[in-house]
Amino acid sequence: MSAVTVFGLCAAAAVGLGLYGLIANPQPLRKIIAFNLLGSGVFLMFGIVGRRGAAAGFGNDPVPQALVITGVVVAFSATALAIALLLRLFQIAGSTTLNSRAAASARSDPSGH
Amino acid sequence: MNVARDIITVAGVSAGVFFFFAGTVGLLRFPDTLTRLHALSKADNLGLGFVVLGLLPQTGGLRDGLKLISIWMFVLLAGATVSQLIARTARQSGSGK
Amino acid sequence: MNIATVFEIALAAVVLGLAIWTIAVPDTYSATVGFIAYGLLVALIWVRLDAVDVALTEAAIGGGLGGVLLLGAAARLRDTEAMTTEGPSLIVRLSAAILSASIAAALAVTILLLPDPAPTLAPAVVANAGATGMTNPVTNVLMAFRGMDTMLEKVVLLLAIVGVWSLASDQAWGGRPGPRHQADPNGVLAFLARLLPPAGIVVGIYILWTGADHPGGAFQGGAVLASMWLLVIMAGLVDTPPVRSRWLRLILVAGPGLFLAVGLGGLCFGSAFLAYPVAFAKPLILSIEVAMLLTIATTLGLLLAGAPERSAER
Amino acid sequence: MTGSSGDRYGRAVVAVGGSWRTATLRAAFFLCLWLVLAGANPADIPAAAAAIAAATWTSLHLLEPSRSRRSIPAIVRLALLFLYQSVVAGVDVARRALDPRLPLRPGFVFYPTGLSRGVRRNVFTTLTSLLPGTVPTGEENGQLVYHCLDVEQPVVAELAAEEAALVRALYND
Repeated sequence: MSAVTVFGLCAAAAVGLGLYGLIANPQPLRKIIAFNLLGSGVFLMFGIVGRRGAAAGFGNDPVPQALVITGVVVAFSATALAIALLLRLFQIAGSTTLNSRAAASARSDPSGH
Repeated sequence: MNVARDIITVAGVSAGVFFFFAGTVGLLRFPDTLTRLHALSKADNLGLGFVVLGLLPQTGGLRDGLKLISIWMFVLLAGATVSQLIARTARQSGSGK
Repeated sequence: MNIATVFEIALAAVVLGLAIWTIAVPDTYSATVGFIAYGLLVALIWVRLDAVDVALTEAAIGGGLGGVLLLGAAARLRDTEAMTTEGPSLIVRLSAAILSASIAAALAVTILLLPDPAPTLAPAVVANAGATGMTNPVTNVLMAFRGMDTMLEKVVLLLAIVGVWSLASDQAWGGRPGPRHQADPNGVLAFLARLLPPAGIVVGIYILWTGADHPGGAFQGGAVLASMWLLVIMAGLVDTPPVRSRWLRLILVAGPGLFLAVGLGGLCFGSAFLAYPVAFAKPLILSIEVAMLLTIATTLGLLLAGAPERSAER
Repeated sequence: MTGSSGDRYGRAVVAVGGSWRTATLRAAFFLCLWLVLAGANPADIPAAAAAIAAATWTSLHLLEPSRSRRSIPAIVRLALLFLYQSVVAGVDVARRALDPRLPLRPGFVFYPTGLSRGVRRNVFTTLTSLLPGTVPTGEENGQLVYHCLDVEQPVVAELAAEEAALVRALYND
């Protein structure tokens, strides 16, 4: 088994786990973490493709590498925006639930404010 | 000459791995936050020191060696500071007792 | 099976274990810690894949700054965990598991059946490396061959910061982000924040500078500088600047602005948008990178600081 | 970066005095750090100059110049003592961790230090956090509180010896 296979399977599993967490976990912060896990798996896939494209004296194709670097920074800024939204929601509503009925009842009882 | 270098490397890295191992055992066996902190801060710092020492003969020159040593120094500084911060929090929250 | 393969399998197993932990553990704080550890170990995978530039970015931004961001949010939202709503029903979870498993399986099969020989753009990068005078192929791709992506990514950073700032309440509009950190000025955190940042500045600028020829660049250097700034802020030595500050806004647009100006210059005087004149390619790229370093460091720091919460006077 | 937008609003920022000697020493230190990282290369001069200037400026703003005399032989002795102590500390923890009986008698020890609050005390606690069997856990009533793995060890005497060595090396005033 080569490094490409081992880490490729790992990346596929990370995508699957992230997707499951994104759907199945009710807490928004956990959804954000799961989404980051999913993204990390996708980035690793780029790395696998780049590793297989090793040529011309480079151990990894520079083009997917550059795309992943851009992607990591964009993912970070998206995460920061998502967390800022979440914290603002918590500040206003006193809860972080995405369930609209529960949010309405939390608003009428501003215990967390 | 090369053999002597390799022997130093193997000895140093093995000693380092031993201390990392001992630190991890301590982390798992010691009873509370503060004692676990001893295991981490002491054993791991020494382990990293031995790994660096073992790698020194393999470096290309003086500059790479100094680079390794400064990495160790930065880790020491960070480790010492963070262990104090954790220790203070652990004592104040009473979990260390 | 040689020792490298054994190491790789062990690394992949630990990473996978941490990923499962991150998704499965009930406590959000533990999940966050698990994800940080995951991010740092993924950086090791990138090293094994011979992508050191990505490894640096992943460790600095994915593991480090992202970890700080998530930990801060988890700490502030800890109280909501008690009144958490119940999860989706068993049927939803079961179908989610089946969907995720089949997508993971499909991806795994794809990985195993990738075409041979693999397509690659590496020879094209080598063939054109002379156009920029830099020898780090990844920097060449980022700054020249796919410069448009990198410029637009700066715009994304800018949009993200505008989005975060727009979440401020009316009283805090244009004010200072985040809470005022009240650390003990004689404490050990303040001590570290006095000692470390100067060395961090040297390291950050070195990482930017060496990015022309070795792994490194504006992203990685900017992340180091941002973390130093945050350390000083968290130790209470300086406050976050009010976001209405003109200087701050100027720094935030310096990177994309200079990039855009050089790009338009290429359109007017050269052959295409973002076409660097060959004689000045390296100095132009370096000056864009310096502006980008400042912009990235400030943006990352401010993204971590969050929405303005206090008026500028307090 | 660290300074331009933040320092003007800071509280604990000290005024930059005319301490050129300190500035030169620190700039020399950052030059050494740069040379270790990048090597000596004439093409690097602009970046190195920018890095050293920014680092020195930040350093002077964050950390007040110290006026006490330093003694090079005493610093070397302190460094050697420190290295020796950290080896002893690591071996001590490893022995306790691997011993099947887990020989621990943990507890807190109060140590009255003669060092002033702030940087000096922080340097001391950072050094002693690597002493065998002690982790500093903060201050109480002006005394340093140490957590010890074994309270029967002569912890206070060791700490006093370390403090004396530190004062001889750095704070001999």
